[in-house]
Amino acid sequence: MTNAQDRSATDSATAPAEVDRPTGAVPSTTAAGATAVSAAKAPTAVAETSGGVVATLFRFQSVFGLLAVFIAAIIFSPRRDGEILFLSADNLANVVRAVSEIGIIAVGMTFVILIGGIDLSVGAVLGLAAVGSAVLMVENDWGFLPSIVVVLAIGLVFGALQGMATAMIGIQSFIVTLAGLQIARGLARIWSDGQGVAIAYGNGPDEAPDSFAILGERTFGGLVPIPVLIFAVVAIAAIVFLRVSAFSRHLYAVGGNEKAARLSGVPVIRVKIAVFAICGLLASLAGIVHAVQLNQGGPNDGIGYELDAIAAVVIGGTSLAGGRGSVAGTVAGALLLGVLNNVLALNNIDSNIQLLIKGLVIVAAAALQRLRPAS
Amino acid sequence: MTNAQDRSATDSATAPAEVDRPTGAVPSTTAAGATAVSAAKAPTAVAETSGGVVATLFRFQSVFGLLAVFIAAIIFSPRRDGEILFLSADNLANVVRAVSEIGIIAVGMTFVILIGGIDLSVGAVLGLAAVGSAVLMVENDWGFLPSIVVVLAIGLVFGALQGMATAMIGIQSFIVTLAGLQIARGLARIWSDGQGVAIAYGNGPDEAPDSFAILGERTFGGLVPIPVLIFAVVAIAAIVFLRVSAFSRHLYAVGGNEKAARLSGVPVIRVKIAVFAICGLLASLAGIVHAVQLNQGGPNDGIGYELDAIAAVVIGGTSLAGGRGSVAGTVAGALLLGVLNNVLALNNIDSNIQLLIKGLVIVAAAALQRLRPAS
Amino acid sequence: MAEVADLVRMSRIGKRYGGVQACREVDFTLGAGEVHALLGENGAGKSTLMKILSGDVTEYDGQIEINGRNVSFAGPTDAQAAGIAMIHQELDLVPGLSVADNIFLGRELRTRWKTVDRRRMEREARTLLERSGVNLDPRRPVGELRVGEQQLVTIAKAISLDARVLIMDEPTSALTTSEVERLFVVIRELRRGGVGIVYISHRMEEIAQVADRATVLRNGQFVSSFDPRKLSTAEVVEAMVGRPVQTMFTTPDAATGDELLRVDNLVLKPRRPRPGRRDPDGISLTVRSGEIVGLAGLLGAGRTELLETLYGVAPGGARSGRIVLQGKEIQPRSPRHALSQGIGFVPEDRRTSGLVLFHSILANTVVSSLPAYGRLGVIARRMERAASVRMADRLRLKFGRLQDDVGTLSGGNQQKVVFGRMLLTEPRLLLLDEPTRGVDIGAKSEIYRLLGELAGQGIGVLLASSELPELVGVCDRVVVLRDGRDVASFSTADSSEGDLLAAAMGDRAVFEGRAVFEEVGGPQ
Amino acid sequence: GCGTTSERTSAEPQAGSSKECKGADGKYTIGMSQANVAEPYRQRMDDDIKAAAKDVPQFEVKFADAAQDNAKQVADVENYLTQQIDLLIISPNEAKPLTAVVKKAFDKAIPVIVLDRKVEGDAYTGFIGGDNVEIGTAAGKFVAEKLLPSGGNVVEIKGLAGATPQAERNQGFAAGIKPNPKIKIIATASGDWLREKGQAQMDALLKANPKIDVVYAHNDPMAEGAYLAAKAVGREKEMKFIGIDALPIPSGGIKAVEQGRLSATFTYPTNGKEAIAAAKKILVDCGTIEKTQTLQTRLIDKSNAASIYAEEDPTG
Ligand SMILES: Nc1ncnc2c1ncn2[C@@H]1O[C@H](COP(=O)(O)OP(=O)(O)OP(=O)(O)O)[C@@H](O)[C@H]1O
Ligand SMILES: Nc1ncnc2c1ncn2[C@@H]1O[C@H](COP(=O)(O)OP(=O)(O)OP(=O)(O)O)[C@@H](O)[C@H]1O
Ligand SMILES: O[C@@H]1[C@@H](O)[C@H](O)OC[C@H]1O
Ligand SMILES: [Mg+2]
Ligand SMILES: [Mg+2]
Repeated sequence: MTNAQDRSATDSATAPAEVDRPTGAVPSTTAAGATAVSAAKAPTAVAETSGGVVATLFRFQSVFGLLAVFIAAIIFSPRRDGEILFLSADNLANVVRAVSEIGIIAVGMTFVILIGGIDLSVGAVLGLAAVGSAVLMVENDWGFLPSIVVVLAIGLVFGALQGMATAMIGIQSFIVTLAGLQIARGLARIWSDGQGVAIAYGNGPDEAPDSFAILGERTFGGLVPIPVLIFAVVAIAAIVFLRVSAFSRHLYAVGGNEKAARLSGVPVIRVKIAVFAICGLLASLAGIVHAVQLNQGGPNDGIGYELDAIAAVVIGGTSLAGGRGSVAGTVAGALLLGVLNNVLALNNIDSNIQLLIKGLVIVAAAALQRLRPAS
Repeated sequence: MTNAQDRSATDSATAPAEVDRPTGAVPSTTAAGATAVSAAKAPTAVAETSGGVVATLFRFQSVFGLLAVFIAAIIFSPRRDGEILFLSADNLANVVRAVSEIGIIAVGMTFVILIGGIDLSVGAVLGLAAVGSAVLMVENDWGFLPSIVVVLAIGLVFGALQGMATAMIGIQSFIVTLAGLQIARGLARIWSDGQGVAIAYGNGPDEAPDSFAILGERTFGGLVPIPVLIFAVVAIAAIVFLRVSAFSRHLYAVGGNEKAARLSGVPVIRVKIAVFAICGLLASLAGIVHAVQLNQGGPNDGIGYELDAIAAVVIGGTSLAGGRGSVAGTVAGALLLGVLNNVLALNNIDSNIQLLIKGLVIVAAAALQRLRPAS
Repeated sequence: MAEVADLVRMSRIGKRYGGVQACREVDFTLGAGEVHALLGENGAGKSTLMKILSGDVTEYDGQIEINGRNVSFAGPTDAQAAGIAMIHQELDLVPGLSVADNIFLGRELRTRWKTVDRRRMEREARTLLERSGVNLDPRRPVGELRVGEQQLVTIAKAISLDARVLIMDEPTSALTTSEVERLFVVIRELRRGGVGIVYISHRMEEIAQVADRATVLRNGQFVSSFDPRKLSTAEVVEAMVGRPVQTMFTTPDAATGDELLRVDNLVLKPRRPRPGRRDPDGISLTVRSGEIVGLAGLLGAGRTELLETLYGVAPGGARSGRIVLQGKEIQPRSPRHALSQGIGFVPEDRRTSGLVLFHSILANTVVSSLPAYGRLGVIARRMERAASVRMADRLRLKFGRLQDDVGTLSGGNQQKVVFGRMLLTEPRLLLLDEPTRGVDIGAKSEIYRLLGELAGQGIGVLLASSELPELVGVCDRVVVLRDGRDVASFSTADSSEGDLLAAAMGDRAVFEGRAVFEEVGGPQ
Repeated sequence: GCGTTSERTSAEPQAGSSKECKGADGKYTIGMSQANVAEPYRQRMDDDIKAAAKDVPQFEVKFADAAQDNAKQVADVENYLTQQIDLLIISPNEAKPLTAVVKKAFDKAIPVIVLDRKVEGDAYTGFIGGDNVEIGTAAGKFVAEKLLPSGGNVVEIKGLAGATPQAERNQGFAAGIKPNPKIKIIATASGDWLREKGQAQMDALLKANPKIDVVYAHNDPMAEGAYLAAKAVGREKEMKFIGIDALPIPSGGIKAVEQGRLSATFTYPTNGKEAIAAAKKILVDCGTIEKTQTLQTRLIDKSNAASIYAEEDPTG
């Protein structure tokens, strides 16, 4: 049938690249449209021509902003004896370490935003988890593993409860998690008696086990901080998970069109609860990382982190309306913010001017993402 | 036609209440959905029976939460000599005064959320406006009117610029206004040299005109604070505006179905810019009120107000997805938060426990709104 | 015909979407007082051509003349100012606004004080609605309305524009026969008033009834133009598809087997009733395996609600009566539960209830059957791809690549995706709600062929449709619903469309319905 | 010009000893890591440092704002290390979380001057700060002896829950009023250091408590907010307001005392001037400084407000 042949021939020659295509939902995009156009009788197999370099590039356009900021950072970095300070190994390690907590949170936040929700409680849950790990290990003298497990479980359950309130009662997640923020913050303050709980290491009472300290160290020749490693593992696990799991399809479907998802047999309520639980879990993991890095669990830790995390997600190209976005984008978004902070600090820009510059760069980065190749 | 009659009879017995119905947009729903099944030729006019008390009540169900909290406040209010302290006239005035700034902001926020956007910059714009009015009147010795006009214009323009970035470049408003937040905060700090600018009144240099002080006073026998009056005027104006203006239809349309709005000839971009401009204007008005109430314009004023304002809007039943909601609901939401804060403070509840209680009450209030009358 | 006074003259119109050439050098004219039908398969470019004319699509090749003057619209408002109005195929209404507000959106009536004149808008809306044949309270939010009612609202809206050119893109796809007849009365009135009308529809029987001229597009190109009253449906269809197509819908009468579904006096009393919903109020019916049972009824008879109840998506409330599937009583709780029982459902409104438009064809096709393509929650890509390709083949889906957004498909092809998704779940019982809404005749016959095939494999089908020819042609038996009750059951072997209509309307209405037929009975 | 108590822990090695001191001929970059600039007190600290450094031509001072986040402050210090500053001044958001990174700097032979809040251990060159327990005690004594010698009702508006000065000022105050058992703290509320929070909390406290004699706020902005609330219901004359900080700026506590809104405030020295003096001693004079330098608080009341304001004139 000539119709069909015409059509498909044209198709393969051009790049249809819908910019915001959910990378997770449509995973196998290595090959261009290799589908048999089936018209009437004889389905015609079409050669798999590549969707074009441009298309591929633009699938990763959240990386564009990062790249631009990275290059700007190199150009504007202060130098000493010809060395570009920004590029020095330990500075780069610092950059990533500094975003590792926000990054871990932002991965969970990506899940929540993908289903069209939002989680404002992550910063408070981080604080609660930081307090929890300090109190359990230092004051209650618990061991490393039980403490970690309990703290992670707290985050998981807290998130799941919020998920239930959203999914089962149908309250907007913004409200549920705004309330959750206050509750978690209140619990953190009560648990810690309102004071930061200092963490010292050793075998004595009132000391945390040395095994915990390791989480804050550096590895690979003292270069890579373990928190960076944890962030990397979380991010990669999330990316793989979103690519291969059936669950991820459900997640994207719920965010894309909840009604259609439900009618397709997606267990919408279960998906929502699971997603909020994952987000809570990751927030509490970030809290553990926070505590070990600062040797303290403070009840006010993580205030305002939710906005940073959401910013990373959105700069990473995930739509707040749900259904489109990717963890890879989020990682790029978090790194962009980290690089920006770092290069502004290295140049000792006045903190007020920094606010202006950051604002403008964020808008510019987002605007850059709106660009599409002309057809 | 028995069909039709049957149908409407059933209808009027029950409440049609679609929970999120925009009160502003569909104002006169006193009569139940009198629909006739249209068969062949003779459409049957159906008597418009009243939708019943329940229906009317449930149109205002965002008020339910407020009512419940109000009653709880009366019950839990401390008493003195049999007097219910919470209910005393000056306490009620205080309650409203305390929410007047958030309330004014939340009205503007309602507009933004109705078109499916969000404005995170309002707290920072409030700070900028507070600083602006203080600096202009005190340090630059400007008169009352020019200062106010310039400050309001700054808010308006700032909002409009954000609106343009969203509407014309198409960046998500969350990102635009997150950047706007930082920019406004930076500007406020730069303008004030980082310190609060104290406002003293009089005719001398370095003194603000007495006419400004009046904005902070009370009227009606010293009972009603002027800020409350301003809030009331803003709220009523917004409610009336949403009821009678064509613009409001456009606004709901943009939020409800942007494509349909565009196809109907609604000037979508103009509507968006106008809405953000209004929101900025109201935020700067709140900043003026803030400055006069605290006799100071501080660069850090209004930090975090955006979340409170959004909370008021969402508790008031407006959907973050846009297209549904009302200013009346927002006012109820703001008052709910105010009453809650007040009764907790009156009872001198420990601040950490307050956080827990607030969180739980907010969820409960939101859950209450999801309830519908059983048939 | 209207060579002298062409109202609209479109010449050499071309439009590309990425790799898809939606229109290619199309010429199209419309005269005053003419009803010009635009025909073609799904994806032929009909909507695109008309979106160009109505100012919705602004980047295209070619020229448009209105009344002999070259025009180029910057947007829909411009086109409206030039007297061109369009009823869009996808119902573009604002759910939160009232019917009246929707009708006058962008052109609100004002009082002396420039405020919105709500009263007058409601009054005029009521008149307009009555004119287009529906008695709706103009104050009701559009989001509450049935699809059919929404379609009538868009018609009223378009009429209110007092346009010289009125484009109707599938205005009747969700309407039942009586509303369609009513609409034709309106169209004739407009035509008498000198309005030029472009009429797009996949319901072939309508074309000969209403159109003065027909133009066929195929693959974005002009194919032919003719007087539809002079050609048979089969000839028209052959022009569209490019080959002869079986247009008489008949599915082989598969030998029906055991009773698959039995519904006994089903009543649902929802906890929170909504206006306009017609929940089951005493429905009994059976479906045997291998049997295709039709559901007929007027707008709001309760067909959709019955299917929703069987699929477990009805609102909560008290349910009485029995639902028996293969001898076992079931209580459908949720779609997931229904699917696990072997019940599949194809909803009526594919855009809001069926698809994630900005997700890929692949993702939309396999979402209901994911566990089948891997183990331990991990998807084997090759398997899901293979399943997806298999289904595309089987349904003769017309598409570019599996990764393309499903929203870029033409309406009929979107419908096939929803359909295919359910087939992949390998159901025993298929509930179909207007499964051919907006589907072209070729694809329809594919779907019917498929239904026949499925029935042959012993699957039972319950098919709700507003198209009487479809019900009579495809189903073995048709159950007629009225006011949420089953009122009649016909074997299609020995009953006609008229019988169904009569039963659907009830006694008195039959008389009126006949009157309508006589009044509009074909063009003079 | 304040009273100073010093203690010397001479056994500790001083940083910078390994480095050669370039003295007056050198150029020095000083990194100042501030916990946040949202609190007037801390903005003032930065301003004082800036002003004092103007007089030392060898110094260039950089500022970083951690915005109340321990983690951000750690990053700020690390960035300073990347830039290889010559001396670090830090006013930590909290003690424990900043200890490690301060030690890291100190171990790199960068002299560290810690302001206002201590870090743990002794891996820093010198600490300059006020004593919040002592300030609280002074405030308590002032109430017990001067304002309410025959007893009365006090309400306390506390700083942000979880902040050390909040706990210490609370604790010190309790000790200060202890000798006078007729003084009762009838209510406490959290004002989060903020003026508007002070106002809102006071609204309710006024309502719930018909007789209030003294309002003790953990800082001046909250005291001012409380004053505004009382004034709104015409009760500002019934009670006295005291605060802490006494910043010599137009919106600060000294002016509020001078203008009669507050009865007293207690200086909480910013140490800015002292920090630069110490830095000069280390870098320019190649000398050593005291390990701990505690600046005493000073009572500001109507009698000395004007003169002290003039003395510490911000525009000077
Ligand atoms: N926005 C779009 N982006 C990409 N492709 C599009 C878009 N709109 C239409 N197309 C493609 O253009 C072609 C023509 O579509 P059009 O909607 O005009 O068909 P149609 O004749 O109206 O079909 P139907 O009868 O199904 O409504 C189709 O192949 C469709 O996939
Ligand atoms: N008031 C309402 N609120 C929400 N949804 C409604 C309401 N009324 C009807 N619906 C939904 O609209 C659809 C029914 O409308 P539809 O257009 O299918 O009617 P119909 O097909 O003409 O009549 P039927 O299918 O009932 O014979 C269902 O999905 C139903 O749930
Ligand atoms: O007002 C000051 C507060 O801002 C700071 O954090 O701690 C000390 C207080 O005096
Ligand atoms: Mg079409
Ligand atoms: Mg239906």
